[in-house]
Amino acid sequence: MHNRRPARMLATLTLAGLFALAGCGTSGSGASGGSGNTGGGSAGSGDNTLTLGVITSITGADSEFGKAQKEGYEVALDEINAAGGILGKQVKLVYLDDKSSAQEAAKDVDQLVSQYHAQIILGPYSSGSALAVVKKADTYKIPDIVPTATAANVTQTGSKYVFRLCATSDDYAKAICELLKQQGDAKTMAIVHEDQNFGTSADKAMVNYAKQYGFEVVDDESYSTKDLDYKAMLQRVKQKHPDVIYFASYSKDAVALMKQAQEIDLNAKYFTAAGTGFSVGTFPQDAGPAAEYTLAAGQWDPSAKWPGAKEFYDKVHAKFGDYPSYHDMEAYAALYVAKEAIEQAGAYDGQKIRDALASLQMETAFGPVHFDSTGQNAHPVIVTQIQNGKFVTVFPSDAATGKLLPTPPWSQRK
Amino acid sequence: MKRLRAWILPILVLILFALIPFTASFYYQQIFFYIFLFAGVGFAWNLVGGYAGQLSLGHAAFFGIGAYAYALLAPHIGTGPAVLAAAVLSTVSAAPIGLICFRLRGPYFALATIAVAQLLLVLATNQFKGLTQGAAGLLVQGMVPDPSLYYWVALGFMVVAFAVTALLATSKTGYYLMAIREDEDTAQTVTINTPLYKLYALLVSALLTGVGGSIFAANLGTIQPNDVFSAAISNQVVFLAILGGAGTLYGPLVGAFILEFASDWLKNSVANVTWLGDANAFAFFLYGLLIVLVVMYMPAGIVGTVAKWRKGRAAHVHAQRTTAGV
Amino acid sequence: MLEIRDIHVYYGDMQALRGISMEVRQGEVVALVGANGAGKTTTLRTVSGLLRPKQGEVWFEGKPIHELPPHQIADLGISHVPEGRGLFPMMTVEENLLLGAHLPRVRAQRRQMLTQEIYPLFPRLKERAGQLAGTLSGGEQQMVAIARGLMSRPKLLILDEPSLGLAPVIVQEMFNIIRRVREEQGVTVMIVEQNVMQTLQLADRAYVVENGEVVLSGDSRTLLDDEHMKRAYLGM
Amino acid sequence: MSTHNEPLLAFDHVKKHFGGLFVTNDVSFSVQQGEVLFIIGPNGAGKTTIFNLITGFVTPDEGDIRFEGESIKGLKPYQIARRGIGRTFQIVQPLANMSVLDNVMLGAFAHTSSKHEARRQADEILDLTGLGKWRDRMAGSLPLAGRKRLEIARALATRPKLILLDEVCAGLTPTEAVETIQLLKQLRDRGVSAIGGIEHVMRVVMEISDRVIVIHHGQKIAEGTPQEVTSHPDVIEAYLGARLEV
Amino acid sequence: MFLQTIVNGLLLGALYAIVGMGLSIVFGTMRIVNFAHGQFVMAGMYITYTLFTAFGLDPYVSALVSFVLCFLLGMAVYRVAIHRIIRGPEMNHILLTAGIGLMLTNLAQMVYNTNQLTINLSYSHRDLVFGGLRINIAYLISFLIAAVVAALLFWFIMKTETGRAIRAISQNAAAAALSGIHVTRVTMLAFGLGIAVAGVAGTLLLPIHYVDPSVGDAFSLLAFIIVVLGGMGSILGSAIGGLLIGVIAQLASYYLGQSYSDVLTYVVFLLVLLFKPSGLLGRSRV
Repeated sequence: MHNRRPARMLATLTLAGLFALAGCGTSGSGASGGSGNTGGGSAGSGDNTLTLGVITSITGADSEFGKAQKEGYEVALDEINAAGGILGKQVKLVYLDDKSSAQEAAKDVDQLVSQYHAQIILGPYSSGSALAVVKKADTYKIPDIVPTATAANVTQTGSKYVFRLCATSDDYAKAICELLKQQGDAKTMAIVHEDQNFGTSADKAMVNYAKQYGFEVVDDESYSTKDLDYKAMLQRVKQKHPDVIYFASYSKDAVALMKQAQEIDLNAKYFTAAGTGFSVGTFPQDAGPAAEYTLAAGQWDPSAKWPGAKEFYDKVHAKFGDYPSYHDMEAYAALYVAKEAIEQAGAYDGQKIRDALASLQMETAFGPVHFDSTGQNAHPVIVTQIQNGKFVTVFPSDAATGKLLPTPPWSQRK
Repeated sequence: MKRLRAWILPILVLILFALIPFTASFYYQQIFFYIFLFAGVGFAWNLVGGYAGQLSLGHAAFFGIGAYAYALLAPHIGTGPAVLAAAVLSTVSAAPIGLICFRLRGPYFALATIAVAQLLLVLATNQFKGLTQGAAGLLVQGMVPDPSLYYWVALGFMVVAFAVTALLATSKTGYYLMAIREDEDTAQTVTINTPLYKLYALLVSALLTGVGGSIFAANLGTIQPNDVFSAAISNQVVFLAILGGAGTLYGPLVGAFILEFASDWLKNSVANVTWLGDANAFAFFLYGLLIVLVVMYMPAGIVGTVAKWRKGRAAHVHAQRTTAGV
Repeated sequence: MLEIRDIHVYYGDMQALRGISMEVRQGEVVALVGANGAGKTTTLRTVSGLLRPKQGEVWFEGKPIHELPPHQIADLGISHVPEGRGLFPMMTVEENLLLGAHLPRVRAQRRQMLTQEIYPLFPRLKERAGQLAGTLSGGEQQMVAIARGLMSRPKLLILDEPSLGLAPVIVQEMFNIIRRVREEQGVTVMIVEQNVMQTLQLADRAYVVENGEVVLSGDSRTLLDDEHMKRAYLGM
Repeated sequence: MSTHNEPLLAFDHVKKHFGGLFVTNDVSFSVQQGEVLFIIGPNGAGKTTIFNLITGFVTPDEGDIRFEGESIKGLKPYQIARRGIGRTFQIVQPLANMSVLDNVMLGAFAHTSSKHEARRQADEILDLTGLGKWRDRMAGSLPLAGRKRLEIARALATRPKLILLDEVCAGLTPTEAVETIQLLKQLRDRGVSAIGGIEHVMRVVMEISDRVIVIHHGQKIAEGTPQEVTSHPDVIEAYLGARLEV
Repeated sequence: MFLQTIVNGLLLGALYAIVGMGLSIVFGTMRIVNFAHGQFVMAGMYITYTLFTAFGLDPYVSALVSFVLCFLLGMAVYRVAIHRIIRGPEMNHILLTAGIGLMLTNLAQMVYNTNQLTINLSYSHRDLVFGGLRINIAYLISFLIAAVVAALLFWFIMKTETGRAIRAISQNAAAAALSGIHVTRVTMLAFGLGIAVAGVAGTLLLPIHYVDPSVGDAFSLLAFIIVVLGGMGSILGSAIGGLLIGVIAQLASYYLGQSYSDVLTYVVFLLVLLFKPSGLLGRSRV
């Protein structure tokens, strides 16, 4: 019995030591400054700084996209502070991590309100977290600007405090259907979607729109990104001979799906997708020739006509070395929208900011912003096609930078 | 007299908890909300895992069933009846789950409970998408008009869960469950219908866990299968109970308290330690380390170890007295 | 050769041995007798390193061995045939026997030993060489156990209840084998037995263990006439 | 309820084999009300299997087991315990992490749901069995004799009509064995029948047994009074080897 | 198409089999309830990824490195932690190894972030065609390596002295010690070997599946399913169990839909636990 006690004490000490280590690390980085300091309960609006709260996925499954968002926010922050800040005050951003979980995201709202007296919330990244944040923000009666979450139900909670910048999964589905209608040679469709929030919402939207546009959904498949192999599922799709396949996928699964479609010689007149995995910058390289001709509904492209689009792309690339996608841009635009709303409200006050947002009309590098009565921005969706390893905007015609190419069967490709 | 003294500490703690909303920020009230909620579910788990010694690693099954039952029924039958329905449905579902899993012992039981919870997760995500909306998520109707009231809901839930487990654990049933944990064969020779009592413990446990799930869903306002059926929920409940002390009355509360505050502290103070790469990962790394250390050096958990020390001292004193007397 | 000095052994909080001392001299057969649970098996397990004394020492050929792990003690030349035979039931008889000579000290010559020494001593085992040990009869299993114990060329062979559950004829055979082993190979034997009568006839000396203590010891013949022995263990 | 002349327990031509090996081969015996029966046989002879058969841990392949005239074959151990058969195990299995009092209360709960009442009954039994001094100790920390006695106490608390004591004297010093036998006598005076299992022919045990049966290799080779059995040639041959000096 | 599905199932099953075989040694034979098995598979994947991106090492070559590194990692984990609790209740095995799994997952996340990483091999998405049957090259290589590993493991366990010692410990640890077997060392070796095989499984998986820190979670349960299905203590059983699960998963995916592969896997697992707890090739647990 006696010899156990030192071991127990050692364990306690080790733990205490690790915690202390972590603590030291914190104070070290806190002292070095930086925009991401969350330490202490600094007031929401100090004398000459204005602290705004951002919720995003710093860690967890969505952290890749959280990082993209953070880059967008940082670029906007630099620009805004260089131009004099908001209401004459320098802006500070507090990033709270939702750990890619709705439960944490909801807690983040409480923390932002309690500790930072937040009057407006920016974020989060995912639709699952967004639902929880919207519900929470509504109880505090402070507005939430949703930059990236596309699930339709985010704006269907009945809250008057949600303002979504990005187009929705409905808009994606609608754009694809419009394009197909324009082409006129597609009758049947198969939907293949990942089984989490994004894919399920996209599926729901497409089932609905396909019906409206008169396409017959001959197959509707869901899969998990954790699955090792998709060939059996794609074989099921192949047997139905759909004219169109609509994918809702994240990045690695998008690559695997297209490569395996090639392996089993699954042909369709149109391989279409709800952005995301099919829109990320690395998709053409990762999927190689299998990526060619795929069509993806998306929110934004550096080649977009809105002023500032190209500049933003270059700035992010210069500052972080990354190739920004629409996730970066939506965060960037969200901070500008917040700035505009606060300045129009004339005070850092949730109710006033909400009212300002409700009637906002502004131009951004992401396009014009105006929220309808449900808080949804009528953001135009574009459809890009991969041609020779590059994203070419092919729809709508007023934004198009190239022509849609027909998809040859795998056997006739080089 | 002795009985009265046993009540002093819990009542003091309860008074303290009752004062918190008047002093703590809403954020900390939410932290306490989760402490109470998971302590309550921890108490429930403790009946099966701690007292009866059946390591269930699939309590998310009941948590999720409760959450979905409430979310789906509240708009139609109202809040109160929906909570009741959540309790009934999670209890009813525990019967077949128990009948299947309790035929197994040791690690096979643990594996079976995981498989059941995983099965429900997959089914709720895909096969029953029509009902659950799959991962698109359901909006959940609130239970109380003001969000700050959830603090009291969770506190009430915890108190009830504690009362139920304490009542059972210190009665005949508790003795029977502990006998089952120690040795099922021996338990049978003293007339204990071990399958029945195990099932009984599971049913009560599932009932409370299901109610916990419904409170979780109502407070969050939205759920999807991964929020409530995931292994993370099951594991959290198990670890907090073990950390605090499985098979002790207060263990789950102590465990929930430590885990929730540690998690909050790590999130807010370690979040920007850049050399760690991913602060949340570091937090969970420490969490894993904590589990390893507890199992290696303090398998009785905090409350259990303290109790042992005290008992050890008492026995020691007693021994001294008797030798002195001789 | 073997000296046990005042060992105290605990299972958890429970004390099983309360200061046992005994010695075994080169070439002897020493028996430990006493009721079930008295501490005989515990004593043997402590000698072979499966248990550690909380207090006291065990010396073998002039070296303290009570802190050594079992495999090192086995390497020193102590071979313990455990109670219940301790066979590897899902392995063949031959595999069981070969594992008896797992130690590097004897591994090289073990095939030779098997054919030249063990099989002649236990002809039945040769017939059963390819059979799974778990499927043998009780007597055959006990033979495998003893044979496996001999495979390591022990100086001291420890036998824990070799006659357990065997028919009288087989028990007789078992005792004969033990006698032969002692005579032909010069192995020293320490034996625990319930079968007090026969054991005392086989052994040179014996220790009577009760409740974790040695209560009687001495020459086998003397013990056979002891009143306490008669009353407690011989049902007289 | 019982047909007349029906013994308390009838073990009727029971056979049980594990993987081709008969561990109980056509054994029959019976126990009358108030009787103490001892089963002798060397370790491994099949005594424990008989105990397991009676208490339902093992189900017979053939034959029947009746208690108070009703078949208990196929019942679950706890059901059999409820009929009034208590038991102790060869390898003592007190519930180590529960106190001595708790262990006995467990038994007492068979007849009451009140903790208070269970404690009262348990205290009574602790006094009867001389375990009162260890009341609050953890069962696992008792010496062997104490644990054996605790097992008996726990079984007694269920108020059995018949109690089975596997290897009742194993590991006990002669003094402890005598104490245990005294306890058995007390029980018999209270009308509790008992079946005890031992390995050795011990005079002290023989004194209190009404009848003895001898089991060898799963078969009953002798039955009778202690005197009859110990002078039976088969017993001498099979069980004690060549020499037996009684 | 049925035949193709079966073939695909067998190819996938070979990967499952090798995931299961590692656990077969650790759990099936040594009775260590290792809930971190999947995380060791993940470790193998990261090792392979790192070697490929840093040195361009072909994954099928780095299988050897994975084997060695995971072997050492496994032995270290055994020595530091598992050794101390191995005689304790199985509940403690589960909790301890789950804690270790959590540590590994998050260590990976600290080093590699949550990005899904994968490697592109020139040949990993090509097919061979045998009279109508298409066989993916990466899967085929994995299948062959898995077969070789299974054969080597079987030979090692059945025919070598160390293998005999491992079996001896699993059947009677005390008797093994008395026979002169260094039980701690051999158990550590066996644990290391099981983890090493998990590492190789990770290597074989990487050209087919991405790696991220949470990838191990799914493999732990899967490995247990395979071991229980195949029968405790039977390497061959685990190999067959893996193939069977692969075929079941593919048939379910093809005939019912992708998500049914998980549903059926769990259902089959529960049914086996209930009705044939000894598994396909295992002996009864009496």
